[in-house]
Amino acid sequence: MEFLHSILIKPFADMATAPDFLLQVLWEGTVSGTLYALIALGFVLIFKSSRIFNFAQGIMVVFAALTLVGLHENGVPALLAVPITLAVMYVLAMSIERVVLRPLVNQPDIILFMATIGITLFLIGFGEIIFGGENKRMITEELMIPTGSFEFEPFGGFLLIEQKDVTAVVGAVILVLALLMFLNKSKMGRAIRALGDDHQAALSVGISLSTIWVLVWFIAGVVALVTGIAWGARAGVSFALEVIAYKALPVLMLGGLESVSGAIIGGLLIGILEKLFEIYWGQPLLGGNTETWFAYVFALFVLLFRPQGLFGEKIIERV
Amino acid sequence: QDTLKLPNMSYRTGPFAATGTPHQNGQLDYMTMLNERDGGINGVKIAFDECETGYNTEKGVECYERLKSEGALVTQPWSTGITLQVLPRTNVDKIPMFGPSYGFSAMQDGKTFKWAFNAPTSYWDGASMIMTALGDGDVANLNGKKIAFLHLDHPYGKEPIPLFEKLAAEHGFTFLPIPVGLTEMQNQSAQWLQIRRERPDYVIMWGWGAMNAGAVTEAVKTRYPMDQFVSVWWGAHNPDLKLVGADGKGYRALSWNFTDSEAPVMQDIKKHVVDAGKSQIDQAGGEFDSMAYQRGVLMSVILAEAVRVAQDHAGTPNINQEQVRWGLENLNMDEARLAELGVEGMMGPLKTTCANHTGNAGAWMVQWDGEKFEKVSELLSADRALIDPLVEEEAAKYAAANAPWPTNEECSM
Amino acid sequence: MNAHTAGTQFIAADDDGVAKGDTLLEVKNVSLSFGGVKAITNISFDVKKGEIRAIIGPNGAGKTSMLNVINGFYTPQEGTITFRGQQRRAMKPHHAVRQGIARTFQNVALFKGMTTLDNIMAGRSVHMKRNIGWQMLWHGPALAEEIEHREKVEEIIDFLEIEHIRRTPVGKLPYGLQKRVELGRALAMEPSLLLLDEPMAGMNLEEKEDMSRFIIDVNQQRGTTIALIEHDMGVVMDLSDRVVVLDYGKKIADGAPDEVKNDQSVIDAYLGVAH
Amino acid sequence: MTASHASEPQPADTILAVNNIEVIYDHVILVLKGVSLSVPRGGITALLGANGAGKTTTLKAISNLLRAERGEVTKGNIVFEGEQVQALSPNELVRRGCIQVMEGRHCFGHLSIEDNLLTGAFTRRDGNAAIREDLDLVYQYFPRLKVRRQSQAGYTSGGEQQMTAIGRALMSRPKMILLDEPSMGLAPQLVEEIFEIVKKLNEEQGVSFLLAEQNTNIALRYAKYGYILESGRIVLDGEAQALRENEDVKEFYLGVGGEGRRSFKDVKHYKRRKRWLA
Amino acid sequence: MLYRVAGQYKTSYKADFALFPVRQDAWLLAFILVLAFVVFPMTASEFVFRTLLIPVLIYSLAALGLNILTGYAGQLSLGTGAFMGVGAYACYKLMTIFPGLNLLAAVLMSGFVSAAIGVAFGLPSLRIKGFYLAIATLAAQFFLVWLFQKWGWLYNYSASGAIQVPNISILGFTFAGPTAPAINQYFFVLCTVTLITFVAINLTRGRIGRQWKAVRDMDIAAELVGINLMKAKLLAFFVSSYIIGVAGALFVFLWRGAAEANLFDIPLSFRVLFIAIIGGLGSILGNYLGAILIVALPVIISGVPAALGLPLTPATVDHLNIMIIGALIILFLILEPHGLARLWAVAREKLIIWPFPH
Ligand SMILES: Nc1ncnc2c1ncn2[C@@H]1O[C@H](COP(=O)(O)OP(=O)(O)OP(=O)(O)O)[C@@H](O)[C@H]1O
Ligand SMILES: Nc1ncnc2c1ncn2[C@@H]1O[C@H](COP(=O)(O)OP(=O)(O)OP(=O)(O)O)[C@@H](O)[C@H]1O
Ligand SMILES: [Mg+2]
Ligand SMILES: [Mg+2]
Repeated sequence: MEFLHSILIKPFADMATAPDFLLQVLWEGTVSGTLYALIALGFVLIFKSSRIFNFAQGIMVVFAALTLVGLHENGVPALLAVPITLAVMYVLAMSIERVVLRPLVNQPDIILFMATIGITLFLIGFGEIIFGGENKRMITEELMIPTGSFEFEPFGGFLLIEQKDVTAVVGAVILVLALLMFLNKSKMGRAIRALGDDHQAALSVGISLSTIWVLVWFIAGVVALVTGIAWGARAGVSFALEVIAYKALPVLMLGGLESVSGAIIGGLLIGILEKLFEIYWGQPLLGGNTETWFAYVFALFVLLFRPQGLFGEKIIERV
Repeated sequence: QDTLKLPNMSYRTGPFAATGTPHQNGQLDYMTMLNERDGGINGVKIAFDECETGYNTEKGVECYERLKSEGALVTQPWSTGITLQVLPRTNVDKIPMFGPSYGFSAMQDGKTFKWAFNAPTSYWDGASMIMTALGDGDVANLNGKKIAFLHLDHPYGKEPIPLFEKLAAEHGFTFLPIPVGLTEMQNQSAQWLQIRRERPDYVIMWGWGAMNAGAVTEAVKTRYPMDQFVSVWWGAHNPDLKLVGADGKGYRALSWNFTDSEAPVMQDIKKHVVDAGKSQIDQAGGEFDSMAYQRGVLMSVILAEAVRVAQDHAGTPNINQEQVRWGLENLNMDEARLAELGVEGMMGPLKTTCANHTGNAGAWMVQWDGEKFEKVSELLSADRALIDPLVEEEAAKYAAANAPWPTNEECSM
Repeated sequence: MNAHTAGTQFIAADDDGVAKGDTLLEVKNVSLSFGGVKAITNISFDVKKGEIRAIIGPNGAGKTSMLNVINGFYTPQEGTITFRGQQRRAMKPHHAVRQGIARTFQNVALFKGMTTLDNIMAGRSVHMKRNIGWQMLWHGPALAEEIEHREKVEEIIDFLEIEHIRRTPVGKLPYGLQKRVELGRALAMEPSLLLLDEPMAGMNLEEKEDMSRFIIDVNQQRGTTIALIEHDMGVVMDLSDRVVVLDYGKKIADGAPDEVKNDQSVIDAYLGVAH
Repeated sequence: MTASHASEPQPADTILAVNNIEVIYDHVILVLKGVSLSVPRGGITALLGANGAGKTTTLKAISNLLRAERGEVTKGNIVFEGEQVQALSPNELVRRGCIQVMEGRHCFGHLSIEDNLLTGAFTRRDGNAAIREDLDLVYQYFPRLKVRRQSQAGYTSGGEQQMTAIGRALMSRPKMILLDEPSMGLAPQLVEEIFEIVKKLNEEQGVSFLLAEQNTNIALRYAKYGYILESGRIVLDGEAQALRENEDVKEFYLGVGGEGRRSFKDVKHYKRRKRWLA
Repeated sequence: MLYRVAGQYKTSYKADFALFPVRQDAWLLAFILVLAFVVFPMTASEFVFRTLLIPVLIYSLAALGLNILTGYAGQLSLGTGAFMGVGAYACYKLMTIFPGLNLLAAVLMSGFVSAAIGVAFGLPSLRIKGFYLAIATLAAQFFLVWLFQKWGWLYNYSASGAIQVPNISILGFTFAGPTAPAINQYFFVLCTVTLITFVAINLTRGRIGRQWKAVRDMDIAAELVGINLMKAKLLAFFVSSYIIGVAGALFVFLWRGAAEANLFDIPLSFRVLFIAIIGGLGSILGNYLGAILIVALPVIISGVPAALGLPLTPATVDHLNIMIIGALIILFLILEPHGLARLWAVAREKLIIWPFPH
């Protein structure tokens, strides 16, 4: 009885008694969710265009952010560092296409997946040689991202919303809308989706794999840079950031591996639910730190009912 | 034998490199300085080889085996995980293990852990000193307060929990452990939401690597009063605080070392190593003046002193593992000796014995003033009456779990 | 299965309790739709023991879907299937196999990474019994069983003349040979009803002749009942005993090949010019 | 070689020439052992042969899709419109007007039929209106596709997918189409229709065709010239008319012995018969 | 000349079913076994045992387990590390609850615990496929590691939350714990690995193996030829997790000597996955080749700069090392996507037809 009370009633009572706090939790969840969604977005783009499960997305985030910060540390003005970083991401996309993807066209998914792990390791080693291991400050102010905060007093309580988080959320939403337009309305978008279905057939109708892959990996690089700035603004930039890739995987699973809107909705859903669960159930009842697995278990549960995620493409099963 | 093989298991890569690198730079630079200035210790050059582990236990084991086969005189594991692996083997391989101010607090018990050392101080000592300081000299003053313990969810982070729990039971404060997972280090909003909800009177941090930076930024963001936020020595780390700058004013940490870039030892390092271009430190970033770097220097000071003591005792500059062990067990770094070594004021006096492998040097509270750390207390010391029995109990437990476990009967507590 | 059949015939005679000429399979009022698409509308027909029954119709008529319904891969929204006297609507495909329905597929569905031999051996899974314990040991009963079944499989391989590709991973084989391996796999299941979905698509004349021969032999020597989808009218007219014609999910004709061939609605819907 | 070379088209109006190519898969499996053929501009040329003879491989070698299967052309060269093209990427070839319809359909399963068709226009630069026009043309050729144009290709029937694949290739406005087994799995009247479409495109728009086909009968009816491939070698070539009258071709590919068409039921032996060369 | 197979005829299916229909292969195996059982023990140093031989064997075993699931049954799993953890903690609990238990029995029994949990987490595979399943296995990964951290009973409530292996002897030989000589541990591991490899070979070449491969290549078709998908998949999860569990128990008891929950975290899973893929999915031999490449090679490369006298700091060496491993993975995938085992098979083909090119 006691037990049931603590899992079924008390958490909700807590929510009701401190609504301002609940709002804060929801907001924090939204922000985390947006950040997860941003990483997931990079995965989705690449998956959609090539069925490659790009494990390197996490390290691309680190790499992009470190390049930006590193350039700035070496005296390049922030607003110039951004285009240079983009150029670097473009070169990266091109090299990956040339060295890794092109020779592996039409190989089984798992092989390409492994190859991206290879890329990850390579970039970790390479990045650490260039940038070193220490935690660096993101150049938030220099990029003219507002750093102040809004404070509200809802329900006589206290709600704190940081401006840079607002920027991240708004930025993510714009990015998603733009990508949706691009994928669904443009010729490139259609080619990207075609490529995901069948590499060889795409080649045969004259879709240029190299062009598309470079393009897609570059867009993923841009998404990575945005992600890197948003995360970096919270806790600095270092290679420790690489592990955040794991936070994006359940988002993908939930939203569907090839759905852009799935990434954002899945991200928000997971961000908010995992925060609620941790605060109201995990910490009081399970010893905390449930965020490491909650998203996975939740997504797994949803998958049992929708094996392709909430918005993913149905697996075509025919004989 | 023409060199003293004193290798280090460093990690300049991976998620914890941010804290590892400056410490290991400090350790390395002091040894290099000895080689440059004095030609080693008592005329024997030091081979301070590094073996990179990336804070990865697996590589740690590989390093251990490699260094052992190369005739290492000491093991400096630099991670609780690796310490765990190596600790049981010390008795067999007979190589002393030196984990300055990390590893197991129970390693203090030299009778049980004949080959393991964690001088100058242990985590339990640290926990006790912090609690005493927070209670203004008496933990009893914390009665009725709520104390949150933000820690890495890892053996290292869990290490002081038994001590806090004991204190909480004795003195009637509420103890609230808040774990931070490895993947959550960068985004601790759940933890800080919990802190906001629970409104603890103090937050004590046992963090490492990217976690500390994350916590400091979150604390600033959630407007947690900085002067109620205290860390163990690893949190006295300048780059973490530089992220928040003036907003971090008031943040405190317990540190067994303090910076003094003018101290003779630092000047010698500057002259013989840094200015000679033999250091890997980031000079522009102010690493030389940082707490972590100078802490690393002191770690090597202690080890070199042990070697010296051992050489004197053995009557030969060429010593073996057993003799290094003896040296670590017979350190006597009083004020005078500290001054001779040129580290006066940088650390508290230290004396180890056969029974006490920690030496229980004291520590200071240091506070971030917006730009750098300042000493804000006298040299504190831990509550021995509280810790020693706990050490004995835990050591006995360890020995029982690993029976048959040889104890060093030569020394009695 | 009867293991003691005399003679060199590679497959045991079929004794599923249905006499030759009786109804083996009956499809009654079956309808199937996918979302809005009506693939099959209220179709009934039967297959008699021992005959070769052809199903023809234009592309998208619902022929493949019909086979999918028969072997349990799709569950029809309406109607019933009666096989060997047992009536059902839904069932798991692997149960259908156990009951004696085997098939080949329109788009070859072989196990691409496995060799020809393994593919056909996989077809015998249903007949192999040794448990995991024996399998772990391999020597002894598991090996004996393996050899016993290997012999049968080798006979099929001989019969289909695919000895030379026994150890080739089937993914690398040309299409025509893949189709043959697929037939081999279906035969290995020792079915009493064999469903063939366009077994001769993509073959040249010579190969079609070979394939026809295989089909006739299976049908005659073993008495296996066959339902066949094929677009080559020559093959259909020559081989089949009766033909059912589907058009956009509806049955438009059913009867002997000659009747069907001259049926005007069939000519309009499917044949185009009379052959 | 049994056929005369006199009738071979002059190089000047040859749109595609394959000269003595050798193809190896996986570094070890030698599949084509010196294949040469040519297609005249505005011609329809058939490539005939048994399963595994190497027809598909030849076509893929031309359209440069081999690399994706770990195959490579190790000898010889391929000339399209007077230029060597072995080194070009497949999309460049499509841009230049040479497109392949792959064997086994290869539709984009998750795209609608219409989107599938539109992907065919990827290399085109002549604006949406022109593309729309061609789309209507394709729908005219294949009315069934118009009905199902919003369906996901993965769920359409085999024949519908085949039509989609051919329609998709037409969308690129090619000068030359490499057609791999277009009749496979199509209903008889559709087969006729497709070949009629081939003929129409050929006559009205001057598109050249190289078609690999098992249905020798119909292929030789529409093609002007034919090559017969056995185990990676060309064993016979000639005008379609001549081939149709060749006794061996009649016996093995057309199924007409001396006394008219054989019934499939009457084939009494199924032992492999002797090949010409192998 | 080395691989002349001409003249070796098989006169019965039994002979054809022999493990090594080609005589040279049998010789090669005999040679390797002699190397493993006689030559290495006589020559290897403790360093070689502890950093090369023992880990290579244990990792091979874990990769073998994963390979059964991923390479044979086609179910991609990223949770290997956690299942190794289950094996390790199970063995620890068994040894602490029944201190007199024979170590071999404990190791083999702990596999069953991991197998049971593997089957539980395998249940979703009946509905979830491909990468979705792979991510779902991460649920097992993260949840189990969290459990290892939070459930004090598992580590006997030790303060650090870690487990320590006590000294364990059988018949007077110490096999586990700090005093165990490396050579004893090596033999223990070698025998266990040999035994399980033998069983795995048998399983994969018989009916069950065929069913797995069928499920992998095309699960719909597998069902349509009468294979019970549920049974086949769950059996694959069972066998795979069993082997992985045993590997985990060996990992901690015969090699590491102590473990904390984070040891079983995702990097371990990936490591094993690398080995299985680089070695070759769907191959038994590949696991050994992969383990040699992934486990032993870094140990060897990291010694190279020093041996060459290059003035690189250990950190740079390590960074270079990571880069090289990453590049090697990509290189090997491009060279032969089916792994080292296939590379060996091709080489063998060439040796058979040598000196002719085709
Ligand atoms: N990817 C591949 N790897 C290895 N061998 C291959 C590959 N693709 C085809 N082959 C081999 O090349 C030979 C020729 O195959 P190809 O597909 O070109 O024949 P085809 O004439 O098109 O036959 P079909 O009429 O069956 O389509 C076959 O023996 C086949 O086994
Ligand atoms: N799983 C499915 N989901 C949606 N529609 C389907 C599905 N399976 C079949 N259909 C539709 O049902 C109709 C009949 O398909 P079916 O494959 O049975 O045709 P068919 O007669 O075999 O044609 P073909 O001769 O071209 O192979 C087609 O229009 C097809 O698009
Ligand atoms: Mg069909
Ligand atoms: Mg072909």
